[in-house]
Amino acid sequence: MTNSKTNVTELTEVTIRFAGDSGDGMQLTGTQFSDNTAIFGNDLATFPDYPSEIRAPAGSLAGVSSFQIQFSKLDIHTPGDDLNVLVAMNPAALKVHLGDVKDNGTVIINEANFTKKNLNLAGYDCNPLETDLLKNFQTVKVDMTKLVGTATEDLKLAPKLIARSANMFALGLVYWLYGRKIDNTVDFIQKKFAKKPEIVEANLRALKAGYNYGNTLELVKTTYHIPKAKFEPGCYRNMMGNQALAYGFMTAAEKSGLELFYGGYPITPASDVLHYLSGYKNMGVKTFQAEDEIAGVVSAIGAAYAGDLAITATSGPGVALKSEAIGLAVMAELPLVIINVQRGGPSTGLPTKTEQSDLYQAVWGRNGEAPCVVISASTPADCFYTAIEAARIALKFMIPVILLSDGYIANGSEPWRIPDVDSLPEFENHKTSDPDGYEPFDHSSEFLARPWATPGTPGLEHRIGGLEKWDGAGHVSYDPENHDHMLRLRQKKVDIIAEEIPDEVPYGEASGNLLIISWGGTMGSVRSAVEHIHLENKKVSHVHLRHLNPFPKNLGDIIKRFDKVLVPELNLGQLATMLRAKYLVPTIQMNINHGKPLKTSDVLNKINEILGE
Amino acid sequence: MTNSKTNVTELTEVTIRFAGDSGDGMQLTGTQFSDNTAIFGNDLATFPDYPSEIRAPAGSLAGVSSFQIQFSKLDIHTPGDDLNVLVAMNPAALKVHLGDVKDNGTVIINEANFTKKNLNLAGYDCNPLETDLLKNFQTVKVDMTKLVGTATEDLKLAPKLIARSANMFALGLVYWLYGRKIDNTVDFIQKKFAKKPEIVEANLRALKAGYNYGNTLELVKTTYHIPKAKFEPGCYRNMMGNQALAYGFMTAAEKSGLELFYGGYPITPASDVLHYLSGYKNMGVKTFQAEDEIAGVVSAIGAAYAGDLAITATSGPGVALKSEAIGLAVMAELPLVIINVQRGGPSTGLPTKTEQSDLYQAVWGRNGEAPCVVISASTPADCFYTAIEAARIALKFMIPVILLSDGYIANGSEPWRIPDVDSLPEFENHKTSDPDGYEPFDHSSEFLARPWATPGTPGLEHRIGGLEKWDGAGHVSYDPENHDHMLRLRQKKVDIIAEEIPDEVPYGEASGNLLIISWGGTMGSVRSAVEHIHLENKKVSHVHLRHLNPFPKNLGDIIKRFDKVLVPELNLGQLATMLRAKYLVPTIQMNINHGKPLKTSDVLNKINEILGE
Amino acid sequence: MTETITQPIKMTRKDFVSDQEVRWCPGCGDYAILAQVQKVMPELGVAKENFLIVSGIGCSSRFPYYMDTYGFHSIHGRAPALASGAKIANPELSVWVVTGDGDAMSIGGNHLIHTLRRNIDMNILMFNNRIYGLTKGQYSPTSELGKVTKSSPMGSLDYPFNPPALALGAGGTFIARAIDRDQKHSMEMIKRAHGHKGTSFIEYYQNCLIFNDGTFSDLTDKTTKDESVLKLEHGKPMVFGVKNSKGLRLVGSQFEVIELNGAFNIDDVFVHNENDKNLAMILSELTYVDHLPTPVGIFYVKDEPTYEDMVHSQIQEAVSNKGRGSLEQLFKSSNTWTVE
Amino acid sequence: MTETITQPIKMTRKDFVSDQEVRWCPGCGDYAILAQVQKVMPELGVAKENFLIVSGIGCSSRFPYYMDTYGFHSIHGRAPALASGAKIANPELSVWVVTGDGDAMSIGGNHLIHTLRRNIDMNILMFNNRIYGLTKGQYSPTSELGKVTKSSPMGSLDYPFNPPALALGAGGTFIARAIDRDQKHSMEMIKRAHGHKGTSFIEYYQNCLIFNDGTFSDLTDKTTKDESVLKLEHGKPMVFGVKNSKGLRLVGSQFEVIELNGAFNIDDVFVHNENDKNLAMILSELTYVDHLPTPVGIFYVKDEPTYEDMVHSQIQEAVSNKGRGSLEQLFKSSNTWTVE
Ligand SMILES: Cc1ncc(C[n+]2csc(CCOP(=O)(O)OP(=O)(O)O)c2C)c(N)n1
Ligand SMILES: Cc1ncc(C[n+]2csc(CCOP(=O)(O)OP(=O)(O)O)c2C)c(N)n1
Ligand code: SF4
Ligand code: SF4
Ligand SMILES: [Mg+2]
Ligand SMILES: [Mg+2]
Repeated sequence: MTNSKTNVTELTEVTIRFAGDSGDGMQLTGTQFSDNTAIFGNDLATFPDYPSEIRAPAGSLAGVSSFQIQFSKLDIHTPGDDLNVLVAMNPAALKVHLGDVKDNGTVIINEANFTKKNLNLAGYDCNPLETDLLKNFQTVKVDMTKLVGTATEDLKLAPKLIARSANMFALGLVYWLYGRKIDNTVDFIQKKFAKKPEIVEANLRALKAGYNYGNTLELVKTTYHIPKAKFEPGCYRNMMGNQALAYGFMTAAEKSGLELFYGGYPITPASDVLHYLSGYKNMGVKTFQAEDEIAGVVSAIGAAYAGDLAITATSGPGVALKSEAIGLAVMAELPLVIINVQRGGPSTGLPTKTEQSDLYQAVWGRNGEAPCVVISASTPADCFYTAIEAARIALKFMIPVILLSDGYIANGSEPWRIPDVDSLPEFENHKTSDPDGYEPFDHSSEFLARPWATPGTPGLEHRIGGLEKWDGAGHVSYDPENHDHMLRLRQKKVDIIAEEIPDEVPYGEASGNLLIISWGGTMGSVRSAVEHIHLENKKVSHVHLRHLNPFPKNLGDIIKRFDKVLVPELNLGQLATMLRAKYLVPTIQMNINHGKPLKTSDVLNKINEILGE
Repeated sequence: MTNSKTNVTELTEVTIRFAGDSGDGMQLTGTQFSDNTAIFGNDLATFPDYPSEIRAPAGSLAGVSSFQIQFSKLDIHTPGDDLNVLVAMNPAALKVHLGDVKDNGTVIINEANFTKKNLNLAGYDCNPLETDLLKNFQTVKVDMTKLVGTATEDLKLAPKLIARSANMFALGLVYWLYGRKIDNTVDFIQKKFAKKPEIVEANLRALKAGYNYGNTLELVKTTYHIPKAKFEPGCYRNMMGNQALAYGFMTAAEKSGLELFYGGYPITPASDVLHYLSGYKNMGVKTFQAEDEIAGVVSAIGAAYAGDLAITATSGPGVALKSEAIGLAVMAELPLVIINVQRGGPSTGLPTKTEQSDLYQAVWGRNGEAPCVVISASTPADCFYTAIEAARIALKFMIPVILLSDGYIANGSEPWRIPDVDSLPEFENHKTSDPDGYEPFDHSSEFLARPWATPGTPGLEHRIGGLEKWDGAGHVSYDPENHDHMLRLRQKKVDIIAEEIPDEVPYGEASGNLLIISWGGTMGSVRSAVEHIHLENKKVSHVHLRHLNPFPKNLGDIIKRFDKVLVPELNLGQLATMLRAKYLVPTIQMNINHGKPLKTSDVLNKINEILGE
Repeated sequence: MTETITQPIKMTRKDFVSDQEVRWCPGCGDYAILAQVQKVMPELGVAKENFLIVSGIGCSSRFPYYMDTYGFHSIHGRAPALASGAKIANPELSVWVVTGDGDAMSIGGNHLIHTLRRNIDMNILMFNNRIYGLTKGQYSPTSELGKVTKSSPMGSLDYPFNPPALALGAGGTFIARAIDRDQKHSMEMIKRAHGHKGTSFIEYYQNCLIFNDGTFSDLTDKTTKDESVLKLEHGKPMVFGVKNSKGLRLVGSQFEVIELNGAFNIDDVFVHNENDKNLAMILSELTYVDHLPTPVGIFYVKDEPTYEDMVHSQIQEAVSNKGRGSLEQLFKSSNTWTVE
Repeated sequence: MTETITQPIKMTRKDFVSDQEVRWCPGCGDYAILAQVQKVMPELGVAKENFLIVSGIGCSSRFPYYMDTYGFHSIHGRAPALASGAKIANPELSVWVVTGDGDAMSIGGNHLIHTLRRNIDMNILMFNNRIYGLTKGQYSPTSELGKVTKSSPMGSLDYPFNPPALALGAGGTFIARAIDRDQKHSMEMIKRAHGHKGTSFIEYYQNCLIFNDGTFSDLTDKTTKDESVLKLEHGKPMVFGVKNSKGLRLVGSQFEVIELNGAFNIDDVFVHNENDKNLAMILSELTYVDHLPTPVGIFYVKDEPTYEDMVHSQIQEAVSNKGRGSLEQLFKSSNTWTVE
């Protein structure tokens, strides 16, 4: 399909960012590109980045919305650091993102929006298209809006609709640049706007116009080919982090034979968990949009007592509000999952940006000795398995589990190999209906889980609550020895989980000069950096923790086998503090708090700095 | 006054516990005894212990109320471990407390209440006064109720009133036993019940009857004399912990020229701070009993913004609820003191019992990187100075401060040397009214404190809030570098306080075999144990921390000079975790969670165990 | 979705008495209410294991410990939210909330009003002693202005809530008032609350002997109660006073007392209609009016679908429209591609 | 204790415009309200530095950034509590709360009702767009039943709050309703709210163009508004409709529409009395009734001492009874003894 005069260069991987005004449809454009790329067969990872404001003024810096994707013929772990291609639909988008484009990278610009007003709004004194600001880049300037107008002339569309379709022009152009077919997107447009034929037509013409523009005008000398990646055989789809959480919990509910109850209050970036779940009423999911976070978690505690698989999702400020009630769940020894999709703090902080700064809160943020299990997800698709693991632990150990995700993986996406439903494990739980010898706080089972007698079960009537309880019978007790015993017992309930989770196996050699320990959404960047450094035969290994409380039981042994330990985090050193306290190991910290995912190159630089010392 | 046939033995120190039913007036009896003892001139410390239930059934174990006092001719630090004297007004009191009496100690019993019903309620199968349960003790059995009845025969009192006056009989008896005068208590009774002459008379007669009973009946062979302690010259009074907090903050307000605002919601054991403060309207104190803990702290934040010295007090569950708002105060950089009078956790836990388990919460219990200053009080009177220190730091550094007290010191009392008002330091604050170059988040002052421009000041209009702010101008900023900078700046605001607080000086030698590091209400027990061990010339030193975040800057150096570090705490090792994380020092933990103050003897045993290893 | 009757054996009060020692102050009004509930429950035709009693924190909130049913003594103020979760999870349960004026109206006010508006089927018994009992006597949101307590030595400065008015304002569908000392009437109220499908709210006047003794003595003392209590009965004229010698009539938007011996007779008296919300609101305003009697009984009832029934019908509807979802389907619900 | 006027120079709207770029969606109703407030404030006779605007979190809660006054953009739901503290601390301030239907009535419901009952002098402007704007479109506690949103794809199941009814039930002393599009009337409401000493609550209907466009179009569209809006005016008969051709009359406890052209005339129409709480409650019930008009204007006003004034009078009283306390006195306020 490619014009004969254009060369095709094969590349391993490419990073593209679509950027424009919030009204320019960049999220949709990006999602289309990534769906298409996935279906083509590349490995990929995406990172959408919204403005915090609802519709900040059109053309303003605050209103810029972007969507980044890295795709590759190899296994990749992040949406990429620097950009091969930037699509900038207006001056503000150029201003915000140009700094991330690689030297000699491609910058595709919709000239139509480089009006005086927009230049002003973006803070450009003079038009960058007329200066040599772009001289180090391959710049493709197109008046997309005008060309869409021409392509749709006969339809007599409203100028607004024409302007809004420019994103499809850009998408078509990029499809052409990477030798992709447009069929999927054509399908999508037809379905999505089925009820509005005018919009379908406008979008399709724009898409094709963009594609053909590249094809016919010898816009650039080379197009690129990124061969398919080698995937494990199977059926794949794209998966976003919050969606994967919802899927994971629905799976856990089915596999445990329980009904799923979600109680929660909307908050960015966790709200989508509620949105997804509320769409699956036909799977029996009960969603309760509560009046606040407290009612969210407390209703879930009520549902857990009543026998459902109960979860709540929020972000850091919401966890703060829930912390008293989480203590109640600890005391009541009920299965419960609290999801924290972390965002930039403290306080309201940077609500739409990513961060990993709620680990302290998860582990230590309650009154009294109130140990909870804490686990974390590391990629969008991993959210699915982390959700299942959280539910499994909560049910098996009769204990509240805090699941940490973050804004980056919540909204990011990657291909997900759809598991065989039957291969997913069934779940144990401790429901009981046998009054014989029943005691509500009987801890004689292997992992100290108490029996789960739910209201409605004849003969097991009992009372629970937040006051200290007598081990076994479960009645209120002020007995000094019993209190000490129960505090230790609740701590032990967490600690012995370490016996039951798999040992950690470092990526890389079992001993060496440097061990990198990370957790959560930084997984991809760290792993990529370590893969790079392995090419240089350096003795650097990587442990990425899913389990944060308790730690895997062999973590201390692993640490001992390395000269140095580096802990990169998007906070001021929270995991580092935990490791220091537990293993008395000096840690090298790497803390970057830009509200953005960690960059592979930053990790690489840090590794080199340490090894060079 | 003492009967000639009775010997008088001189003792260094004595521990007495008054115990009876909640309705028996044990708190009043104990308070009277300690006031009297204080005025006599002994050093003393007290520990009241209430039942958690409002009026648990009369005679039940749950309804036992007690008041313990240790008094001495020497400097003492605790209300004592084991008892020289137990006054048991009923079988339940005997049952609960007998185990704490020393061998050969004195047990004074009101026989009148050893009825079948009461014995049953206490779970005694047979009357202990008729078995040899008490054979190792000097037992004084008196039918106090009957004797009070006889002494008041002519008054024709209601039997209920007679029974209620038995406590004064017991008090009289104990006064006699320790050669004390009854005048103070006579005064007190006359004032307290001035409006009820019948009660005055009943109580006075009971008091005297008790005193004379001892005097005339040669009840015991010996009475005791505990000589006056050597106090620093000055004017003294008794002081309770929560009272001292109230006094401290009123002092801080006067000394800083600010008005005091208290916003809070009642919770045991913190409510008394509100009760005390609400009684001082004539000192301009504004108390706001809010609808919940959140409104309590948030109203205080509003008052702080408006220019008051603003405080809130609660206990652990309340801090949990406040934690989101404390993050706001961190972000807004406002002066604010959050008092946590700790109680047994987790959740509702043991609400009337003492514990030190909210340290993690204070230091780490918020979303995002939200560092607060954390300090703690160590004795009832020390609460006064800790309150002043909290206010001083909050105002000087424009920062929220968490002040940790606990149920033990909150309700305990000790003599307090009344300071010379003029000698108490004046306070700085950062109020400003100068629009010239004013920026709301100007951090150019020495200790990074921002200016405090309060509403009502012309020309300084500005907006603050919980979103990340641009350093200096203070407007909302999503700038990545600025965010990282501000996170570190807020952390630094806490860290540099270490430069400004005094270096720690260990009690004992500067180096040695064992360093004990403690904090909060365990101060007395640890210090007593160390004093004991010094008598054996052992190289044990003690650091008792007031400042927990930041630590005093020389703490790391001190630690290095000892072979071992012991950290005794009423939790599962929270300070130990902090020390391990910060100094990478192995700690020996001593964790006892009985809902009671630490015992000197337990510390002593632990020291000997460590030294003997 | 109705409570199933699985237990044909006749139960008695004893079946609802737990093995825990009751720990309220001797003479506390809570004892009377406990007895009333224990007497009514066996008669409701609900299997014992289907009762769930949820409470917050306070003297009143110790209630579940004394009932031999499922019980949850939760945290301060949160009982309605916990009960909501339990009821949505298992609509077969007969859910009861026992709470205090502080628990329900101070820290828990938000959950209370939201539960009322959602009309989740549960029975909320709010023991209103107009004081914080458990924390030893601070004024509560229902304490009268000027109340001298530990935290208000010069008198409290908060205007009190009027519980039925608040509950009506929040959209409650069953609002009633009972008095601890009037056993027969209270038991009637409990039964009616149970019978109402939706959130039932009973403001239960309860005497706190220790910290607020006698607040309701006007309404309970033999000598005064006839004059001060107006018993609301559906379809009956609003009469009160010794030998029902007085009545209320509505003039414009205001109630007036009329004496039924001369100029006025029973036909001039306004007839109570428990389904008239406007009337209920006007009646609720009598709570603090000195010269008018205090209404007890049912202010308002309205039948409306409950929240949890709607949740479950949506689920049924979704299943019948789309079929019961499977994981297989779920996983493949978007574009997929296959790698061989 | 009244707001002092220290600034004789005449201020204009511009004096209240901050240097921050306004960041609401183009066409959002918030712009109109901002303009109205900026126009009214210079006329209130309050020195600019004495204005304090407190908000929670939500689109609406960004309001303080755009006002060149003291401002506090606090946390979700807590604005009334923060404003209470500030007002008690400094009663000279003119305190305003700007909040949304989610901020004020969902997470913040408890602070709202408690502030209303305490009657702390502040003006609460609740921008009711019946949706969560900032979090991109979930239903709110004022959304109508059955609303399809991101979190309720099959329709919401919560019955909505009726804000004036809730505020009245909570004991509010100034309850009004305004509409973003009616500038003149809204400015009048703002002025009246300011004039009221105590907590003023204005439910401000506000159009959210993006997530809930047109919810109030009946009340704002030229063609329908006359028929659907009832403007409450104290002492005036309740007429509405094209050329005021209709009126309301009270029959028993219920309102009825009457046509003023035949059988009925203006004298049959009920006259609004903004000091009649019973009337206000009945009027508030019209909010969701299809065949009756929606009242806007002042439902209810009552003069009552404010909380903060009582706080400060207690302080004055204590000082005049006992004398201004000193630390010296305080320290020696119990038994003391001297060691030489
Ligand atoms: C989070 C939290 N805040 C405060 C408390 C302390 N507290 C327990 S019960 C109570 C009020 C009790 O009053 P009410 O609900 O009227 O119950 P009553 O004791 O009068 O029956 C308070 C303030 C608590 N337990 N938890
Ligand atoms: C503790 C907390 N919970 C949740 C949120 C998320 N949140 C922010 S604003 C909002 C609701 C906004 O709705 P509304 O108050 O009606 O304001 P609007 O945006 O419609 O003006 C929510 C749920 C938050 N910021 N903080
Ligand atoms: S304090 Fe009052 S409410 Fe509580 S148990 Fe005692 S009498 Fe009852
Ligand atoms: S989302 Fe709605 S309320 Fe928010 S700014 Fe946009 S139009 Fe206004
Ligand atoms: Mg109460
Ligand atoms: Mg809204």
